[in-house]
Formats: sequence, C-alpha cells, structure tokens
Amino acid sequence: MLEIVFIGRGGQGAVTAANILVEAAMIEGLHAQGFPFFGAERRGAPVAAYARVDKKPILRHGMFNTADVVVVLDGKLVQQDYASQFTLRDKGVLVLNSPHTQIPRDLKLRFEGDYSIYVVNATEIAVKNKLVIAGWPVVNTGMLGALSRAIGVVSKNAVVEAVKRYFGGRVGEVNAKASEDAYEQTVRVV
Amino acid sequence: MSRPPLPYKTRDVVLPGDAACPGCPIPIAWKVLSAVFGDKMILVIPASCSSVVVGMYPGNSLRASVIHVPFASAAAVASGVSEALKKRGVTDVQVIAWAGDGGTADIGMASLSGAAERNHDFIYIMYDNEAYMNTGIQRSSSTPRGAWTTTTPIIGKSEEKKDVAKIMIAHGVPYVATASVGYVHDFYNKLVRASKIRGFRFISLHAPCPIGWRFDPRYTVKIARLAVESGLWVLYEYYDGKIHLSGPSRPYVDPSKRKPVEEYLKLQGRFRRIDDELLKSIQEYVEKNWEWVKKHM
Amino acid sequence: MRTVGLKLVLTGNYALAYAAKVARVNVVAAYPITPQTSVVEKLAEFIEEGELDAVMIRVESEHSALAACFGAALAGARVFTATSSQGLLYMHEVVHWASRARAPIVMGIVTRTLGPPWNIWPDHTDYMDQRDTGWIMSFAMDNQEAFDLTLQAFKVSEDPRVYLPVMVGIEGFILGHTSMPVEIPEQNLVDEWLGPRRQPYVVDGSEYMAIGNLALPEDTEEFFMDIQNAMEEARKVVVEVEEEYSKITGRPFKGPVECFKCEDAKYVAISMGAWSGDLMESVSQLRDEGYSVGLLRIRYYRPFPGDYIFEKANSTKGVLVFDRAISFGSYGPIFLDTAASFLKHTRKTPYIKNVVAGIGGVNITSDDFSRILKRFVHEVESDGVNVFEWYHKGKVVR
Amino acid sequence: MKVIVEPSKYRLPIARPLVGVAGKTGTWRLERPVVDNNKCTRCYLCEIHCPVNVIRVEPDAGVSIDYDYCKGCGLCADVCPVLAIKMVPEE
Repeated sequence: MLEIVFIGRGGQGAVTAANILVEAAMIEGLHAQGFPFFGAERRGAPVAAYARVDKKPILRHGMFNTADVVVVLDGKLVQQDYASQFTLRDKGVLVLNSPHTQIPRDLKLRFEGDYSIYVVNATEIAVKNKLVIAGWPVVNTGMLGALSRAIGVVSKNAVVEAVKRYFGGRVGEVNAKASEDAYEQTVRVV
Repeated sequence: MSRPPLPYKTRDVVLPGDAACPGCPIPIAWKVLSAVFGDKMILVIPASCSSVVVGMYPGNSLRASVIHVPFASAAAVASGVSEALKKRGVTDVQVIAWAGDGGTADIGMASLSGAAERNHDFIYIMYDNEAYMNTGIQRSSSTPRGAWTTTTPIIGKSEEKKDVAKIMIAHGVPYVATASVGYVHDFYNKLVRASKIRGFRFISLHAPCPIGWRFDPRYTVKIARLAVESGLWVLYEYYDGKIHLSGPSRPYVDPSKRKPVEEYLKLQGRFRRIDDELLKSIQEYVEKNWEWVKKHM
Repeated sequence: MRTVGLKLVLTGNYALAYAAKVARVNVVAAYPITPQTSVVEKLAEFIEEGELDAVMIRVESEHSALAACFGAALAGARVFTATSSQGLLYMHEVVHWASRARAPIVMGIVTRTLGPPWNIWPDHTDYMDQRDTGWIMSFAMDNQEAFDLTLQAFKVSEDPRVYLPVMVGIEGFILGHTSMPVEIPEQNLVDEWLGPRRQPYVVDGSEYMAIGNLALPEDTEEFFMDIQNAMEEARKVVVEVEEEYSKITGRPFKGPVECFKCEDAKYVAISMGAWSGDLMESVSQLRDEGYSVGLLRIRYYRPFPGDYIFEKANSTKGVLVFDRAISFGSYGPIFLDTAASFLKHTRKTPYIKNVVAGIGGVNITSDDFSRILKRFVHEVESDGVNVFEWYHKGKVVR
Repeated sequence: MKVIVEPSKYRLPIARPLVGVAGKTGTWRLERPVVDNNKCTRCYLCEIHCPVNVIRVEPDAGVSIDYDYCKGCGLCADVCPVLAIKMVPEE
C-alpha cells in the first residue's frame, strides 16, 4: 500500500488532488481512499490531505503522519515547521512544486532513510494554462501529473482521464493539459 | 324556517362525549373548522389540552384525521404532511396545525417561524387560552399581565402578553388573522378566506378557558366577547400588506364605545387580585395595541 | 442478473446521498451540522439539478428535520434525513416518536462525539444515545457499505414485518469525508427490487384516523411489546434483504455480523464501524505471528445480533469487545449487549472483556489493536483478565 | 408517486371516531338545560356553540338535546338571545 500526504495551503486544492488520485487509481483498477485533514480548514493556513492506493482492498482508516509519498503544493511549506510533523518512509518520494531545481535547504520534513525528490514548477504551468482562480494559480492538477511521473503507480493517462472526469468540459481539458505539462516537466533532483 | 341561518355544517365531525371540560372552547372551534372543511382535514396537534380532548385510544372524538406530535414540532410535521400531499397530488384535504399558546408562542416558536418563513401550504391555528392549561394552568408567554397562574401564584404575571400574530405579520406570510370563539361567524369567514389562499396562513384564536381563567363554564362565549368589546382583543385580518379590521371589532376603534376592561377582568378569578396600577397598565396596553392596529390599517 | 452499474468516487456522505437518490425519496428535510453537511448539500444539488424528483425542506432545526420527515412519511412519502452529534440529540424526542408511530423513515447518522468541549471528530456516543429508540440500527465500515446499508434500509423499513425506521451510521470524516470508489446499481434494477413506497397506514384524509391518541398503560405496553416483536422479525428481514441485494448487485453477503477469520479463532474481537478495518489488519498480522485471533464485526446493532455472536464466539477462550462509546458509570454499550446475549444461552461464558477507545476522534491504528489483542491473549492465558479497560494514548487506564 | 398501504400484524396507535369516547358524559352534569320551544326562535346559536355538539335545532320540532352526553356547561343558556333555555339542578 502507498500512503500519500498532500501538503498545501487551505484553498489550494490538496483535498481535490487526493480525490482525483482516487479516481485515477480506480481507472487503473486499484483500490484507493482520499480524504482531507479531519478538522477545520482555514484559507491560507497549511493543511494536509491524504490518500491511500493499493492493489488489495484498503481496510485501514484515519489520518497518518508517516507516508510513502509527500506531495507539496507550495514548495516553501516543506521548509516551515508545519512540515516537521510528517515523516517520509525509507525509499520515500517527495514531490515539490518549486521554481528551483536545486535541493531546498532546511527541509523540515523528517526522513526514515533514503528518499528521492522530484520537482516541478506547477505554478508556472498553471499560469501558462490560464488556470488562475481568484488570484490563486491552480496547482493541484499539475502536481498530480508530477506525482504520476514520480511514482508511476498511477499512469499519466489515468491522471488525465480522472482530471477530465472530475471537472468535466473545458475546465477538465485545461486542467488535464496542466497535468500533462507537469508530467513532462517533472525532474528528479535527488 | 329552513336550514340554520349560517352556512354551517357543524353536526357530523365533532362527536358528542369527548373528554373536554364543560364549557371548553376547543370543540366549539373544531365545529367551525368542520363547517368549512367538513371531514377533509388533518389536524396536527402537539401536546396540549387538545391531545386529551379527542379522547383515549382506541376512540377519537373527531370524524377527521389527527396526528399527535411532540410539543415543539407541530409546524414542522404539518410542513412535511403538506409537502408530501402536494407531491402526491392530494388536494382535497386541508392540513391544519392546531396548537395551544404554549406549543406556539413558547416551545413551538422556532418551528412555527421556520414553517412560516418557508411559506408551507397549511393553516396554523394557535388557540390561545393564555396558559399551559393541560398541565395545570402554568404561565406561558401568552399569559396576559396580571393573570394568576400556578407558576405566578402570588403576584400574577409581571410581563406583557406576547403577541404572536404581530410576529407572524413580520414574517410576511400571505395571511394572518386574529379570531375569537366568541365570534364564530367571524372565525368561519376567516377560515373561508384562508382556505382560498395558498401558502402559510396563521390564525390566532382567543379561547377562554373556564378552568384556568376561573369563571363559570357557561360564560366561555360571553367572556370571549367581552375581550373584544373592551378592546383588549382586536379582531382583524392581515393580507395585501395591511390590517383589515373585522366587523365585531369595528365599533371599538372609537375608545368611547369600548367597555371598561374591568368588566372583562371581574368575571375571571385569575384577575381577582389585580390592583389599580395593574388595571391602568392593562388599559394602557389596550390603547397602545389599538394605535398599532390603526397605524397598519 | 448481476449488474455493476456505475462506479463513482464518493465520500461516505455522498454515498448516503446517492443511496437516497436511487431509492427515489420524495421528501428530504434536513439541517446542517458538521460532519453531516455534504449529505444534504448533495441531495439539494440532485433536487435542484432535476436528477431527483423530490421536495427539499430546509428546516430550521434538527428537531424539525425529523418532525417534517415524520409528517411526510405519514402522508405517504419516502423520506430521508441525516444528522450528527448534537443535532441528533436535539431531534432525539422525535426519534422515539417516529418508531412508536411505526413510520418507515431512513436516516443517516454521520457520527461525531458530543460536547463540551466542542469537538467535531467521530466516536459512537451520539449513535449509541439512540439505541433504545426502537429504530433498526446499522453501521458501515466503508463507503460501499454506507451506500448498500442505506439503500437496504428503505426495504427493511418498509417491510410489513418490520415497519420501523432505520438509521445507518458512518463515522464522520473517517468515512464521511473520505473518498472511495463506490458501485451504484442500475436505477431500473433498484426500482424493481425496492418497489413503491409501502407503509402500514397513510394519513391523507382518505380515512378517519388519529395517530397517537392518549392510551391506557396496558395498551401502551402492548405497542412497546410489538416494537420488540418487530425487532425479532427484523433479524430475518435484514438477512433476506441483504441476500436479495447481493443477488442484484453481485456484492458479497455479510450478514448482521461479518465474520473475519473468526471460524477457528480461539480469541475473537468484536467491533463496529470503520476502525474494524484497522482491526482486521491487526488480526491478519497477529495470525501471521501465530496468534489464533478473529473478528466479529457488527453491521446491525439493533436488533442486536446476540445469538449469532454467541454461536460464533461461545467456543472461544476469550471475547474482547471494543467500544467507541461509554455508558458512564457502567461499560461500553456493545459490551453490555454482548455479555447479556451470552447469559441468554449459558452461565459458563468465555472471558469477556471490554476495551473503550477512540473517544472524541482519537485515532486507533492497527498497531494499537495488535497491542491490545496480544495483551488480552496473555491475560486469558494467565487467568488475569480485567473486565474493563480504557485504552488511552497507547496505555491502559482502568 | 405511488403508496401502498399494507397492514401488518402489529398493533398500531391509531384511534377511530367514536361517540362517547369519554363515556356517557351526561353523568358529569350538575345542571340540566331545559328548553322552552315556544320561546325558541330557531336561531341555531345554541346548536352552533354547544361544545359537546349535542343540541339539534329543527325548524318544526325546535331544540332537542342529547342528555346522554350533555355536560351541563350552560353555554347554550347563555348564548340564547331570548332566554328560551334554563339551567335547572339535576335531581
């Protein structure tokens, strides 16, 4: 089973990302769960969403702080204290939305062992695709493309299809384009 | 002589031998309802004297439908009944929430307000006997100032009567009226008008209780009329954005035509200990209320 | 005859809403409360989009929510509502009223603890507060089951052998806000299987009747006795309904209690709700370690499946009952029911122990369950069982 | 939208119309209304107001009262405009 945490800011669409991932996993014939942090979410404050993906039915419930994959919708958050409550398992994968390709300094995330880091500039991709709502670039669909590139368990096609189903119509097309662009532009830095 | 001089068909729905106290205003009012709606009515009744008046299982004193419901829920249950019937296309039956002043002005206020705001299609009648009679004459917010009750046993109620009709007018519902068991023709006419309007309709029905008000049961109608004649209870309808004064109350726009409130009060044991100061405040209430009525006519 | 229908990613809350939709409810009356809100938001959306031909009554309180459902049910509508926590307690009076009037109603309970302190996280306190109301009570472990049990609830509730309202529990957030794939059967199959609204009487002016007139003590007691009788009948009905349902959906039949590795187990745990999944993980892991453990997961809490539990657990050495609620001054409710059910059959019971945990939304993981189960096994082996424990922050508090 | 009413074997808290649901309420009476039909103008006010619904006014026969259920409240006597009804103590 893969346990995935999405870290973002309230309103950035971390929960939506988790839910679309479930849709994509379903398309792949996998079992999945996606859920928000259980509590009150406030716009702008750091917030987590969670997903589980497995070949077998998922029996486990509830939030978790130790994950196989951490996806950070706002790359700066990984350098803030908020990130220190999360631990990446050995051989874990960190996926960052960041304009820089060098390894960020002062990572507050905890690591149990080896890890790899993938980076994508999802903000720029969102802006280029005119995915800006109320002044906020919509990065979650891009980050799903990056996640697909980083872990492979859920294919690019499945993510694209899930994004289209979730939003539908033109909004779906544009978001799917963001996912595809992000998939192509994601680079492994560690 | 031919049929009764009133278009009443009061004989068949309210059955003799119910469990009401002698002189009870409730079955009188039900007879008027039956004259308008026949047996095609569903009464939604929260805890109140009426829960008892209809009698004990497996019998029922009404040839109509009754749903007994929890105290605070009459308006909500009636909302549900009315919406379900509308959905089923049943249009030949009138849903009536029938609640006392406690079940309306106190515990039922929120559900009443909710149903009114949503403008559900039924008639809500608050029969106002001005206290919790069924549990033994305890004060309600609709008890008038100065009245003795078992929870205002020594000095009487110190606060003013809550005017629910005004509250309902503020809800902007299509029809609000005050009525009295002392004026059954007037009540009948109001029900007829209400029956032709769709949406939430509210009638506040003044209903003197011989037991709780401490008077001889033969005077139920007389006392109800005195309340109107003294100007204490004003009969009106509210629709199209203004008050339409009803026939029986029309003379009493003129204060000089009104009987002194003492005449009304002195027949009732519940006002036995009233003093001059209270009397004055009751008289002031009458003037103030009339000013309000005139302003909205 | 099996059909897959649609497979959608739904939260537990949406699963309840979809079940009400395919049951073609006529009236929905509800009041918002966290974490139930998205159930009725979704139903409002269905209705406003024209996907569900129903009336939405946006009431001013939970008391009125169930009261309006009660009125609509009596007048011949298939109705649905959902609530949580304080809201459920606020409507508690009407919860009783609905079952006494034998009104078929279905209600989703998205469980949440009670305050103070304000806390929006789940346990079973609110749900357990309804256990004496005369409602059939089921509880789901995942979103598919939330959907299935809710849809089946309409059939159970409207069965003339039952004619009682049904509430379906799911934990708030843990299921309520968690998305999972859910299979929705085809509408025409549901229509055919569920059929039109069925109820013992209808108040629509076509017949003189008075519902709930004052009654003598003896008559009143007989009404109570008949609710108890209906509960007994309901044991059969819920099984029948699920059997039919699994035929049309192809989903496995699980019964009022799901047996997970319990057949040959020397120790069984009993639980209800989503954390049963975590407990299953723990049971599987302990099996790998050589412990003979199994699980009985309660899917129907009322009527309580005591005979079934006895049958499955009587030959074990120990029964460990997990409760996510506490009857203060006594024990967890499921434990009380379990212990009483054993006494119906025998005076020589296995060790029966109660662990209360997960109150106020405290997360209990499979590691916690493993720890608790192992200790229980050792306690039985050494004849030193404490009947009651509160498991808190990884430690036992007696 | 169809509704099937299918009874069950269970007792339901449903009451049905019944005359004398509280018994022969005439026994509650302390005073009996006695009518002088010669005075009666057939105005029907007594019939309309009678809370127990036991008074019938017919054009020819005048006022009749079902004493099995009349509770003796005296309201009829009070509303009669021509004082055709008198309350007399029960024997």
